[in-house]
Amino acid sequence: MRKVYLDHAATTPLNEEVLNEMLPYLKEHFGNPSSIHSFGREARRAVEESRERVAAALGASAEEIIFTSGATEANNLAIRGIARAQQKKGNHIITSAVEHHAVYDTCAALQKEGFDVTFLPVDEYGMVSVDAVAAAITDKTILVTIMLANNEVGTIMPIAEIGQLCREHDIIFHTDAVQAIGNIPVNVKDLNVDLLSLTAHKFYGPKGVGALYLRKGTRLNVYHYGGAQERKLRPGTENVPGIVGLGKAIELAVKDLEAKTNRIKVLRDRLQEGLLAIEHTKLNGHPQQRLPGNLNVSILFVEGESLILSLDLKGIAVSSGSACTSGSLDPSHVLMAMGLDHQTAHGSLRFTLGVNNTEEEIDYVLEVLPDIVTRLRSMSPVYKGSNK
Amino acid sequence: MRKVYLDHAATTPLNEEVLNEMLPYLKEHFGNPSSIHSFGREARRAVEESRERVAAALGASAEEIIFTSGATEANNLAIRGIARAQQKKGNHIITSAVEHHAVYDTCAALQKEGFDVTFLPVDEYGMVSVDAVAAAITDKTILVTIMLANNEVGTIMPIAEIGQLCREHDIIFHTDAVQAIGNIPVNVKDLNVDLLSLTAHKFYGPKGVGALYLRKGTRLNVYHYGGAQERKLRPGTENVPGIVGLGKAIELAVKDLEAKTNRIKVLRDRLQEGLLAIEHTKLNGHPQQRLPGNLNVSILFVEGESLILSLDLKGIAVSSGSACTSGSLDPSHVLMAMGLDHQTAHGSLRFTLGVNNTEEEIDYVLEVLPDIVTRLRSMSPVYKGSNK
Amino acid sequence: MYTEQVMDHFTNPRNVGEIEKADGVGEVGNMKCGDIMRIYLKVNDNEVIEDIKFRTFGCAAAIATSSMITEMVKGKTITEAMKITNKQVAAELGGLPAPKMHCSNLAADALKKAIENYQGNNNQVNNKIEETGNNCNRDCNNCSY
Amino acid sequence: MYTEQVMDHFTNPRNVGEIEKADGVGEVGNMKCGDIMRIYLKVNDNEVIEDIKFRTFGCAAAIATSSMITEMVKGKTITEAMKITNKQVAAELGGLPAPKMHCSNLAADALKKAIENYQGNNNQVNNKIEETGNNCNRDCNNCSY
Ligand SMILES: Cc1ncc(COP(=O)(O)O)c(C=O)c1O
Ligand SMILES: Cc1ncc(COP(=O)(O)O)c(C=O)c1O
Repeated sequence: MRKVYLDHAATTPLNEEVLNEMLPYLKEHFGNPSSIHSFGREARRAVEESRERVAAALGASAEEIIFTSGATEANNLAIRGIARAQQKKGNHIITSAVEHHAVYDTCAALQKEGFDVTFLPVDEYGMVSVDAVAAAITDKTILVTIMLANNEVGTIMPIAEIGQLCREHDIIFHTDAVQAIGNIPVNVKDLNVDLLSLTAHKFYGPKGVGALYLRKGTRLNVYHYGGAQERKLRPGTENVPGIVGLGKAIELAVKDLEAKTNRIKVLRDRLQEGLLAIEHTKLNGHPQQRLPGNLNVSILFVEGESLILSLDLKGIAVSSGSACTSGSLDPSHVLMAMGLDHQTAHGSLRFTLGVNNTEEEIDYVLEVLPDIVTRLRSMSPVYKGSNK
Repeated sequence: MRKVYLDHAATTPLNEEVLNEMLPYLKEHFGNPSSIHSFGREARRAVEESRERVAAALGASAEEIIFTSGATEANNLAIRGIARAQQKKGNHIITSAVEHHAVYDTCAALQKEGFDVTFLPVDEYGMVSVDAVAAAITDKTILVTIMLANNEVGTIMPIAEIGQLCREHDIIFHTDAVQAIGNIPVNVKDLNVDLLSLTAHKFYGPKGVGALYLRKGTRLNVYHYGGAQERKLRPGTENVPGIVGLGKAIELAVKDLEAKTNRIKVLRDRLQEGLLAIEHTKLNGHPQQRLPGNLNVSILFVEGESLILSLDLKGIAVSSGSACTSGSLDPSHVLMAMGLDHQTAHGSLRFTLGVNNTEEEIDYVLEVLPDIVTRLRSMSPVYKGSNK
Repeated sequence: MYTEQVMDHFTNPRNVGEIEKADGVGEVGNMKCGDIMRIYLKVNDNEVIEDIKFRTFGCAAAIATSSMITEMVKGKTITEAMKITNKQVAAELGGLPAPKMHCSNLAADALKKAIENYQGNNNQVNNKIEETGNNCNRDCNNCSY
Repeated sequence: MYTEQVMDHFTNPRNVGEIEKADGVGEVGNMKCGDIMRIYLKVNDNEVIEDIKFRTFGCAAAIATSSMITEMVKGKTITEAMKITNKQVAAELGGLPAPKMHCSNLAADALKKAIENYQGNNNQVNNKIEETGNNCNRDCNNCSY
């Protein structure tokens, strides 16, 4: 069967060039980077070269990069590490209502432990306002953590401005840049951030490896104990092939960024136009300030999982703010924070395009989707019929 | 140059069969296991099959296995998770003076946070005694964590007996089994353990992936927040290729265990005999209760790093309780806990043999080492000359 | 994740639709949880379910369980039908993923409500339904990726 | 991790050995930290270092810095030799890994101690050495793997 992958925000295929750079470290260069013999030195060199690459891609310097097992760990390390390091200064943390759970739940856990956390609301497009951040800042604020781009609706936050504000107030600023890398320019200096999280598998790198940018001079508490790896901030034998893959993947991700994303945007807009031509549909997320590959629409009167599975039967892979493998669910906290009603939220579909998608694939989706919608609506107790 | 790798306790080469099972998940089967479409389901199936394999190798059931980024994380999760989950019951933790830093430092950190930690001493062979554990237990003891086999000297601890004792006292028991898997039989039921940590790269699996066995019914506090992966105990997108590799590697590791390790033991004993024939040398670790591939000797009057580098110039990769990439150091806490004096500890060399080593390789080491020792001793201000 | 039977009933649901002038109608679920099932009954003088139809908003499990229960009870008496449990429906489908057992497996409740509606004792039922709605363990809000 | 120069001096150390009836002997380091360096001097009437030898127990950096300093000062006056710093020795070797700069880079201290021993003012020196020993940032006990 024809397969059309439109779920690049969930994960991406590993780039072949990236795999080829990883393979020697999955084969002959298997040493432990902490070993001082030639096997170890070979591995150490690879790890440090990858650190240079990651730093170069972000406009950082190598010693500001800490490798982790992914963005979940990077977010936990960043938020918990700063909260603990700064707790003498204050106990107030500002975040948003639309963060990924790795940020949201970490902040919620700190709230339970006695920190004061402000979860900033967003507008109907999922956007956090700089003014809202400014208004939330108090003398006790030690950390602001706002994502660069939202994973569900693709809305791009005003991170550089929030960063500027935090600098003025001498508050540490972290951003979860997971969805942004390879889709929009990400430069830690331009963004005025002190910490930034990323994970390789979202930009054609391997799963199970990520990084935290930690601006020079920013103190972080350890919360994970073991060997002296990553300056003791992230102990554990390094995932050498993964780290090598991350380095190559980010190098490729930022190359020809504009040309790549312009191409994706054209396809995304074509898909958007076709989808919104279906009756009773609605775009979610910001119409302009949005990741080039993201298209989140609500298809009224039907539920997301049944849409996903129906598309899957046609070989099309997408996701929804409604469904997950663990069963029916409260609809996405992101869509709810944007003010969607339950039905609209439950009917959301997220298409996220990648570098390999083609016009034919988009047209195929637009060909099969209307019938699926019609069929599911015909079963729906809430559908009142066509307007036509 | 001829290369002889004798540092298998640091890390092992990836088995080719293991890599071949991983490759499809580094290529076409790239889905996120949380996705409900076919790409996701394919990945989910692989993760769950690997869980079955890990469980089968350990005599556990699949739902008792939690995948992590390695043993460092598994140890942190186990110890911190149990300490927090049990803190209403008591605040006393028992561990040993020879644990890996992922255990030792985590316990030391808990001590700083107010827990009462007993670091049990060991005998001259690095062995913890069951009686010492029994004597240390109080009403407040909530956790005992003792490693199954020591990474430096290979000493195998009486884990089944300690586990039995903990069961009798209704105390949770964790073991760091990192060095044991693939070297001695490891069955969670026979060992009477409630939690057990492992990491794939020590048994010819990939780096950056490990697992925690958590006995059914044992409550663990989360310390890492994010998605719902691994029953929320270890959130973050699964390292699918790594997990697949872990599953295959452990399946192979426990296969024909006795035959494999008997072969290794013969080579190790040959090396031991040859090394101890050099003047002023001493075996570290238990003469019998020791991992089949481990040989730790002290070569008096010379320092470990210079030995390692000299061997490295001959293509031989070994390690030392003295040296590491981060510079000269206090000698290994393990060797010091065994009562070695500083000089003996600084002169330690660790040879750890693996499945691919040959008799020729051992003979090559025995051929080049004596000259190296003679040369370094001739430079040493503490060497008083040969006895001969 | 779903059995073949679930996928079969999801892709080819039996008895979709409405019955005009139905003898009993029952609806369970709510939009918050993302599952709404409505069942229509035609019951003959011998208290046998002559016809049954459903409309469902929800996931594949919700649709498949709705479809399955209509097949299970067509031709049965309402006394027999009242005995059917959500668990039995899931079993007929070869099982459901664990979380779905508690989430979208409400068809027997909808059927009961329809029968009770036919029997004319609606008040009692409304309470029951509310309860079902609240007990539904829909805690998957952590499942972003 | 080490430069070619370090490896050269480690594998072919210059001036290894002892000087019988040396004019000055200096020793720094201790067994706890795993580095001991001893330097022997032969100084002529013009206060020129005519011969110099060393014995070192320690890592490659310790051996290479010992060897390098003997080359640097042979033929120099003791006044010139006293000015040499540990940093200069490391620089001559093309640099040392960061942690080694603080750990095993003690050769200039050993040389100073040998010169001071030659000059006969040992008491003052002993204190200085103790200090060096304690300041040595040997915190690598976390480096197991
Ligand atoms: C006994 C022991 N425990 C834990 C670890 C940590 O494993 P990892 O570095 O893969 O997290 C190691 C090896 O590094 C070890 O030898
Ligand atoms: C915005 C955002 N943050 C964090 C993560 C977590 O990344 P990982 O699962 O690789 O740890 C994801 C994706 O899963 C994400 O989309």
